[in-house]
Parts: sequence; structure tokens; C-alpha cells
Amino acid sequence: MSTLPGLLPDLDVMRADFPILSRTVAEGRPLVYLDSANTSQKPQVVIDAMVDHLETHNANVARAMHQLGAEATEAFEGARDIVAGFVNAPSRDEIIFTKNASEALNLVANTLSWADDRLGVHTGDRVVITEMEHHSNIVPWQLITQRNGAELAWFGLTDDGRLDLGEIDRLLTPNTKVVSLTYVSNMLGTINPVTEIARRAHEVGAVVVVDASQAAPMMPLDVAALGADFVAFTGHKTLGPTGIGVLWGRADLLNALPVFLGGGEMIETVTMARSTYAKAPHRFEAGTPPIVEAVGLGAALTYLDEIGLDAAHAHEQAITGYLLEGLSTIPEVTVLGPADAASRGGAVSFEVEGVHPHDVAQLLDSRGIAVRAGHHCAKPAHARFGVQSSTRASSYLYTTPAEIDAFIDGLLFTLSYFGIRTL
Amino acid sequence: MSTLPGLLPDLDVMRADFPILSRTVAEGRPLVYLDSANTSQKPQVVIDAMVDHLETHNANVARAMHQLGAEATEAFEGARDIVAGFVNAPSRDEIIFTKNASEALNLVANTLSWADDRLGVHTGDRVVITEMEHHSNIVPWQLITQRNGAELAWFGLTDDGRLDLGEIDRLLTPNTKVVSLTYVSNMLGTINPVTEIARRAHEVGAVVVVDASQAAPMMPLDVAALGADFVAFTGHKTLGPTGIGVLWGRADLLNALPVFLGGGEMIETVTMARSTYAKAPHRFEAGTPPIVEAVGLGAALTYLDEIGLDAAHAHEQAITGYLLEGLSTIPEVTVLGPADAASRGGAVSFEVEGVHPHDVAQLLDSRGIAVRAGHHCAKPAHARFGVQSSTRASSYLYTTPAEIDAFIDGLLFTLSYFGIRTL
Amino acid sequence: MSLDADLNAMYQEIILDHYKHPQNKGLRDPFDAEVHHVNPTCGDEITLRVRLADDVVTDVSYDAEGCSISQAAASVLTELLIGNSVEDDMSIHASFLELMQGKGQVVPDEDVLADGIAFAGVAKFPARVKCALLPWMAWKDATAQALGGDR
Amino acid sequence: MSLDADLNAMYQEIILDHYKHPQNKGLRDPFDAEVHHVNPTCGDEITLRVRLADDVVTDVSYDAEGCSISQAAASVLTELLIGNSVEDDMSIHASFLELMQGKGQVVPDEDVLADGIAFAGVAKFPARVKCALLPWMAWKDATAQALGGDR
Ligand SMILES: Cc1ncc(COP(=O)(O)O)c(C=O)c1O
Ligand SMILES: Cc1ncc(COP(=O)(O)O)c(C=O)c1O
Repeated sequence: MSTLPGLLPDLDVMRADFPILSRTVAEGRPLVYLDSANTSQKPQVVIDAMVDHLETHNANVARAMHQLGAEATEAFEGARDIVAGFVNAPSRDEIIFTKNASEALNLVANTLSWADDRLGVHTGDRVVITEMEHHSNIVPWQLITQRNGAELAWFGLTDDGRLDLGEIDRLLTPNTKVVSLTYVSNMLGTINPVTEIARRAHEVGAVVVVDASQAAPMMPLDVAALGADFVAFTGHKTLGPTGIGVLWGRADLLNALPVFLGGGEMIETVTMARSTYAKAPHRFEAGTPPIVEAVGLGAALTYLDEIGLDAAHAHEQAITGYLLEGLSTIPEVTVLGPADAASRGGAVSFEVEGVHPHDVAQLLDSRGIAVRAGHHCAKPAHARFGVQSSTRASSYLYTTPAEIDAFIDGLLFTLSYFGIRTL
Repeated sequence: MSTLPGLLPDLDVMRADFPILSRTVAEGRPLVYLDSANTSQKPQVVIDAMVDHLETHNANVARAMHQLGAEATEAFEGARDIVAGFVNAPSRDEIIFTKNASEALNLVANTLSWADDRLGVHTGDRVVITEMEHHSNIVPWQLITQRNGAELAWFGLTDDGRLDLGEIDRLLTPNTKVVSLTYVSNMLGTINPVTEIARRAHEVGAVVVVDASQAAPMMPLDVAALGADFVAFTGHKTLGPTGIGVLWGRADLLNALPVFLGGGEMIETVTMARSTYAKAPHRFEAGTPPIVEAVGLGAALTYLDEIGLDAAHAHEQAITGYLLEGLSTIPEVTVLGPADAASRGGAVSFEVEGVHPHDVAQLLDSRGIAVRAGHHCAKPAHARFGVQSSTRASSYLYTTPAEIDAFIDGLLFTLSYFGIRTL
Repeated sequence: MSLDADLNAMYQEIILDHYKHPQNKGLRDPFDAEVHHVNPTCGDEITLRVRLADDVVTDVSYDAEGCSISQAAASVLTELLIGNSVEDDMSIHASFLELMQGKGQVVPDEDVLADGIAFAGVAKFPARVKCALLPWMAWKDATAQALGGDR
Repeated sequence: MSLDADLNAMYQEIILDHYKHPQNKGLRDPFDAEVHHVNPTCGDEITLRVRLADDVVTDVSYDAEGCSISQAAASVLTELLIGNSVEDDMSIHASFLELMQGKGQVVPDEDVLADGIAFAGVAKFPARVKCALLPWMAWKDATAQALGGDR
């Protein structure tokens, strides 16, 4: 079964772009990497762009008047242009480089906690999140609401892993200052109706923050059309390196917010007694930014754009459909989250009756198959479904149907190893 | 003049480790890179370690049970061991990876601003810094003292660019909660008597924070002996990549502080209503950490250790001495900061009578010589000496006497170009 | 040794037996200290109680959720530690810790660790060492609390 | 073109002349708006005043600290802009902006920019474009404020 409708063409040729995919693990077995929702692998062009930068153009940016400095600045700010194009930002100045998606979300939460009454989250105000958030979109809001005496509320989930929108009127009240939610769940795979929720949130005057960490890698992301005020994602899941994340924010909001971290180039002028600050994006980029990481991310997003996000999404859906189909043939397996591939991303979490997720992952690893076991930084979503942890297989644009076959075989082997069934 | 006492042996062989140093700029002229206080160049081993990681071992850390995950975790946590060794930390758990030195300093400032009365900086408390700090060690303290109604005070500077310690009794009062200062000035070059100041600060019960961004690259750093409570430095100035910084902190203090950014692996457990947090270092590492950057930094510090920090320091002093000697032959040049190489680092800022620093830097750049012009993120220190900006030449362990000769020649050319003197 | 052999070394019969038939599971009264430990990476949890009398560990009981390794480790722990002096148990604890942190290089002493020697194979899998140690760290913590008199 | 030629193209005689003998320097009264702009990267600063009467720019005066390029740009600006209608000046401003952002590809119109054409060579040096634009951005801001009536 190697020609599913929707698969990317020339998959083998494209896979050759990813050096790690030709690696063997577990004593000579080919690597079957099904942990891309955790972090993606990197194509050669990304690695090469970083090497070329470090070997030939390395210098600090903005500050330097010399040729290397000009080259490094052009590479870094060029990457900002690429990111702006990738998310269809109205202005390149709305793209802020952070260290990862988590910092981007904390940046928004903290600056809102320090903002004036109009924007700020203070006593008696409410922040709304959802029960399917990654810890990185829960903990920052807990911290600021606890600190400022505000209230944290959340959308619950339906049994098939979708947001319970029946609660929307109860949740969105005039004192709701922020609605922050994930575009695509990293545990359940659910794609949320972000635009509709943003519209409703804006009716009550709330600021809308979207965690697009799982969406950006695999579907077209158009911040201008999305209707949100802030969108965060992370470099290492979009074929780029670690050490870089992206926050897009509406320019007027960014410049109305107080600053976050202080130092380096985020200033306009500094005296010992007081300072004034630059406008976005530099306003929020304290210290030396992730320069070589931006270069890598720029190359990664260019590569993704060449493949095409629509094509990547179709591939993801085809593979996920095939994966769900395979899992449905194993009665001991229960999938968490929506059952149809069309309304979900490529992360599929599941339980295996009688075998703990760690043990599933360990057995699969012994066959060269990399999956994740645990709570996937989504403890509340696990608690909602009465499980402490799960196994997660997550595909990406380089995943082949043959790898899914190997994974399903591995699960059957696992069941037999633990005596749950005989092969 | 190519054999100064103290120079590193086999300098040419060592320079071959740095690919960028064989680059030409300005139409075929060899690159003379004198902007290392801004960012250092990277040896091949650092680049290779990063490439090998990305091509062969890339995975997310801590969370992953599979072979790649184990390899990535070992590489990342192995880098923490290397850093702990590099700064002689009593425990590896005291090493926190941040995105840069600026984040490290902001981390300390913010968590102190949220801490309980004993540790925390609140109304009526005082924070002491110095007039020679980099903006990254000024702005964070301005932000938290303004927010919490605390007072910011600072050591002034003597005319030769040293801390005016005569003010120490006035500055260190029982309500002084924090003393934060730079080990080596990035503008004046001054090496500060950190241990002595830390001792005095501890007498009044203050927490001592040291910005070692300029010290770590070029002299032995022993946090156990230094007497400080927190020490920050940044990866890209110590031969490592951008996107990573280091905060060392005393374990008891780290674990007594509230958390900084929330999300990812900094938790112990999360429910929608509340969370509990991991111990240091993970407590302060929200989200996916700088994994490939840690690998690069580990390789960089290993390389530095092989050269030996004592040898690097001797080289720096020899080159700086030679540079100061060269500058002293040009009457139009006034050096800011201590005049003797022994009590300073490798950053030398100066004024050129009649030529603005931008123009100096531009002219030097046309000869392939990279220096920095501007305020070097130290506006207050410039203001102290009545100048708005300066030109800074900063050497490193790969700098040769011949490069200093080229730089001095370039300055003479600049003076003649602007008609200040004839060659 | 091949990877499948490594796998079988980790999932010894003894471990799978303890996993399927855990000993001393379920929280019991009376107790002197109770602790709750979590493996933050994977979410494995244990609540563990210790009862001491005259410096003898008279009971250890627990309730736990987790993988085969952490479950079996808890079960083996109770078999090994109940009924001995605190001092002896601390030294058994030390031996188990040494075994688990030995990266597969330490040869366990069956006289000291009994069924615990089955965990030798786990020591080769860094990600799983934490699983095996979860109940042991909880026991040490609870015992310290009980000795400290935090009743 | 060689780099030295590039250098000479940037440091035109005209620019060095204006640098050494700046026109209209020093703050003057009366004025309708005053602004203070800083180039955060390098610290160059300018305080600039604009006086308007019946939509004519009757005076521009300034006090500035900075490099040859930013100083000369301020001097040239005053020569170009004083005495024209606001509308004409806005279009001169647009031409100068276009020249500076043209990466050295835009051919300047001497009829519009007069001495300003000397800055064509600066456009090849991205780091210096900001220097040349500092006074021009300040002038635009001040004029907008004067027109907005923020006296
Ligand atoms: C003394 C000093 N402190 C702090 C910093 C900030 O380092 P980073 O920009 O990597 O955060 C620098 C360098 O720019 C510095 O020289
Ligand atoms: C939905 C979601 N949000 C946020 C994050 C955090 O990203 P990072 O760890 O790069 O900060 C992740 C990934 O771990 C994620 O899947």
C-alpha cells in the first residue's frame, strides 16, 4: 500500500534531503521516525545554510557597521521577511523572534499582565484557555492570573476530543481579557475552529492568542485571515533548528504593550535612571537574537513553501488516515481524539490495553520505530480522558505508508511480547 | 613584531581552525576581525558538532524514550556537564541554559521581583548596579524596581574607567537586596574586583549577580571561588553559537525562587487549576531548550579548555598591550578605560579627534578591518565620559600582532582620508 | 549482546511477573509518613507509605500508576525492604541505586538484591532508569520524613 | 566599481563639505514643533524644529550629534526644504527616501535633490542608510506634528 491518494510525489527523492532518515538504529534497522510532533527532522538545505552562515558570514547583527555585520544583518532580517511571507503577516515588523513557542506565549502573558487597564489582565479579569492546551499555553496564564488576582477559565472537551463550544456564552464575558487556544492539539490532533472563536472573543473585546506550534508545520497559516491578535509557533517543529520561535502580533498591540525582557537592542535610549524603548520587533528582542537559527528557519520555511503547505497537509491527512485505519484493525487499541483524518493533524495518541505506553514505546524502539510515550506536555487533556499517559505516533511530510506498516507490525509484536495476544 | 611574550603558540595553526578567518572581504583583502567582544568566530569543531547532531542525533530531549531521544538527551545533558566543569560549578543542576546572557539576567531580576520578602525586591528595597554595565544588566533592574517601587542605585566610575569604590559604604545598606555588576566591561575593558564587592554585599545580606559575558571567553571562571550567587554569560562570545546563554546559580537560591517562564518540561505536575514545578535546572527551562546550541557550546568550551583559559588570557593581555601601545603613538586617539593591559580585557574603546566613530569604522571596513562603532550597548558609560559613541577594537585568542599593525595603519589612513593629518 | 537480547534482559520474567502480580500494593494503615512522587517526564506516579517501629521498617505500602518497570520496582522494593532495620534497608537502597546508575556495567549481588537483580538490564536504558528508581526515591523520602518525626 | 571607489562615492566632497561646514545648524525660534530622534543602534541624535506659515516651511533648525553622513544629511535637508510649500517638501522627502532605499540602483534627479544627490553612494551601505535618514525622518515627524497643531 504505497500509493495513497494525497501522498507527496517523489517521496523517496524528498526523503533523501533528510540525512538522518538514512540512519539505522536498533542494530541496523532503518529508522522509522514517528515523533515529528515532538520535533521535526531537518533537511540538508537547513543544515547547509547554518554552516555557510557560521563559516562565512558570522557576526552580530544591527550593531555592526562592517561587511560581515552587514551580511549577518541581511541574513537575519531576510529570515524575518521569509517568516512574514510564510504567515502572510501584514508587516515584517510584526514578526518577533523568540527562543521557542513557549517564550512567545509567556511574552504575551507577561506583557498583558503588566499592561494598562484597557489591555491588561488584572483583578477580576478573566483569561480563557482550553483543556487540550500544551503546558506552554496553560502555565503562563496560571502564573499571571494567580499573580494579578484574575480568573482562569477554560473550554472543556467532548468525548471525541473537540472543544465543547456549548460553553462559549458562559465563558466569554465582558471581563474576558484574553482567549488563548491551540490551533491544532499536539495530543488529540484536533484542529480547532479558531476563526469562529476569535470572532466571538472579539465581540467581548478579548485579545486572541493562537498557539500554532502544531499547525505551522503542516497547514497553510495566514495570520491576516485567521482573525487572531497573536500567533506563536516554534522553529524546530517546522524543519528548522532549536533555539528559535516566532511570535506574530498585530503591530498596534505590540507597540501598546509594555516591554518584556530588557537589554541589548530593545532600547531607544538608556540612562541610569530610565530608558525608552524601540518599536516592534526589536522592542521584544532583548540581547543577541538567534541569528544562525533564523538563517536555518528561513531555509526551512523556504523549503516548506517549495513543497507547498497544501500539498504537505494533503500528505499528512493521507498518512494519518492510513495510520488510523491500521490502528482500527487492532481491538486492543483505543485512539484518543477525533476518528476522522480530515478534522485532525498528524499526531495520533492512543492506549493499548494491558501495555503501558512506556513499554509500548520501548518495544517499538527495539524495532527502530520512534514514538513518544507519556503525557506529551498535556496532562490536563490526559486527565480529561481518564488516562495518565498515552503513546503517540506523529507523522510528517517525509513519512511513508511503509513506515506506518512497520509501526502497526511493531504494535502487534508488542502485544504478543507482553502476552496480550499471539501473533 | 610577531613574537610578543604571552602569545599563544602556533597561532597560524590554530587560526586554521576558524574557517571564516581565511575569508577575504573588501575586494580581496584578508579579514581582520576585531569585533570579538561583540561576537566571537567559531572553530570548525563547533560547526561540525552541530552538523553531526542535526544529521545524526536530532530529537527532542528528556521527553523521548527512543534511541534518538536518548542520544539527543545525552548530548544536551552532556553539554551541561561540560559547562558545569568550565565554570567549576559545585553541581551540574546549577547550570541553566537560557537564550543568551540577557535572558539570564532578566530571569534573575524577574524571579527576585516575584520572590517572598526575604529574597524579593519590593517597595523600599534597593538594587545596586554600576555605571559601566551593558544595557542588559541595567534595563532589567530598571524594569523591576520601577514595577515594585524599589530603588535603583549605582557605583559611579573614576576618570580612568574603574568603579568608584569610595561609594561602597553609602551604597550597600541593609535594604540592599541585590548587587549586580559586570566582571569585565565590554566598553572600558575594566576587570572589576568582583570577589571583594561580593564579600561586602553579602555582609549586608544582598544577593550578588555577576555578568561574566566578557570574562567567560577569556579568563578562568570559577564560580565556586568567585563568591557570587548568580553568574551569567553568553554562548556566542565563547566560540559557541547564538541562541544559548548560561546562568549559574546557587542551588538553594535557584530552588527558593519562584519560576520564570511557564510551560513544557519545567513542571512537576499540571492540572487546569494549578501546577507544581520541577527543581533546577529544568525549573527554569520552559519549552524545548536550545539543544543543538548546547551541543555547539559544549564543543566550544571543550576547545577553549584545551587551549587553556590561562593561556588565552595571557594572549589577550599581550595583544591588548600591543594594541594600546600602537594607539598611544597616535595623538588624535584617546582611549577610554584603564591604560594598562594587565587590569583589563581585550575590548578597547577610543575616540578619534575630528572623525566620528561611524566614519572610522567605515574607513577601516574598506580596508577589511572589522571594528564596532556606536554605544556598544553601554550608553550610560559613554555619557559618563561625555561621549555619545566610540570606536571599539576587540581582539580574541585568534588575533595576531600583524592584525593590530593593519588596524593601526588603517587608523592613520582614516586620519589622512578625513584630512586630519597627512600620511 | 543484540538489541533483542537487551530487550529481554530488561523485560526479565521476574519483572513481568511482578508487574502482573504486584506485591504489597494498596495503601495500608497505620503509617508514619506518606509521600507522593511523580516522574515529570512521563507522568508515572506513586503514593507510598512507610511504617517504622524501633528502627525497623515494619510496613511499606503503595498505590502506583505507571509502566511495567516502575510497577515491578515498587513490588520488588516492598519484598526487599519490609521487615529489616532502617540501616540495612538504606544499604539495600544504595546497592539498587548503584546498580541502576551503573549504565549496565555493575554486576548486582543477588544476596543483597534478590529479585532486584532482574533490573540489571534496565540500567542500559537511561530513559527507563528513572522509572525503576521512582518507588525507591519515594521510599527514601518517606523514611526520612518518618525518622524526622513529621508524624 | 571598486571598494575604494565605493568609499569615495559615499564620502563625496559635497558630503564632507556639509559635514565640516553645516548649514542652518543651531536651534532657532520661533517654531511650531520640535522633535528629538535617536538612531538606537549607534546613538546618533538630532533635535529638530520646524516652523510653518501658510503651508510653507519657513524654517528648519536643528542641533545634532553624529557621523559625517547624518550631519551632512541634516545640513543638506535644511538647504533643500526651507522656503518651499509643505507639499513640495513632502515630495522631495519621498525622492530622498526612494534614493536611500534603492540599494544603489536608483539614479537621483539633481533638479529635485540638488546636493542631496551626493548621497547616492551611501545607499550602497545598508548600515549607513539609517544615518542619512535620521534628520529626514525627524523632519517628517516634526512637520506632521506642526500640521496636526500639537503646539
Ligand atoms: C558585558 C555584557 N553583558 C551582556 C551582554 C549581552 O549578551 P547577549 O547579547 O548575548 O544577551 C553583552 C554582549 O552583548 C556584554 O558584553
Ligand atoms: C501545541 C504546542 N504548543 C507549544 C509547544 C511548545 O513548543 P516549544 O517547546 O518549542 O516551546 C508545543 C511543542 O512542544 C506544542 O506542541
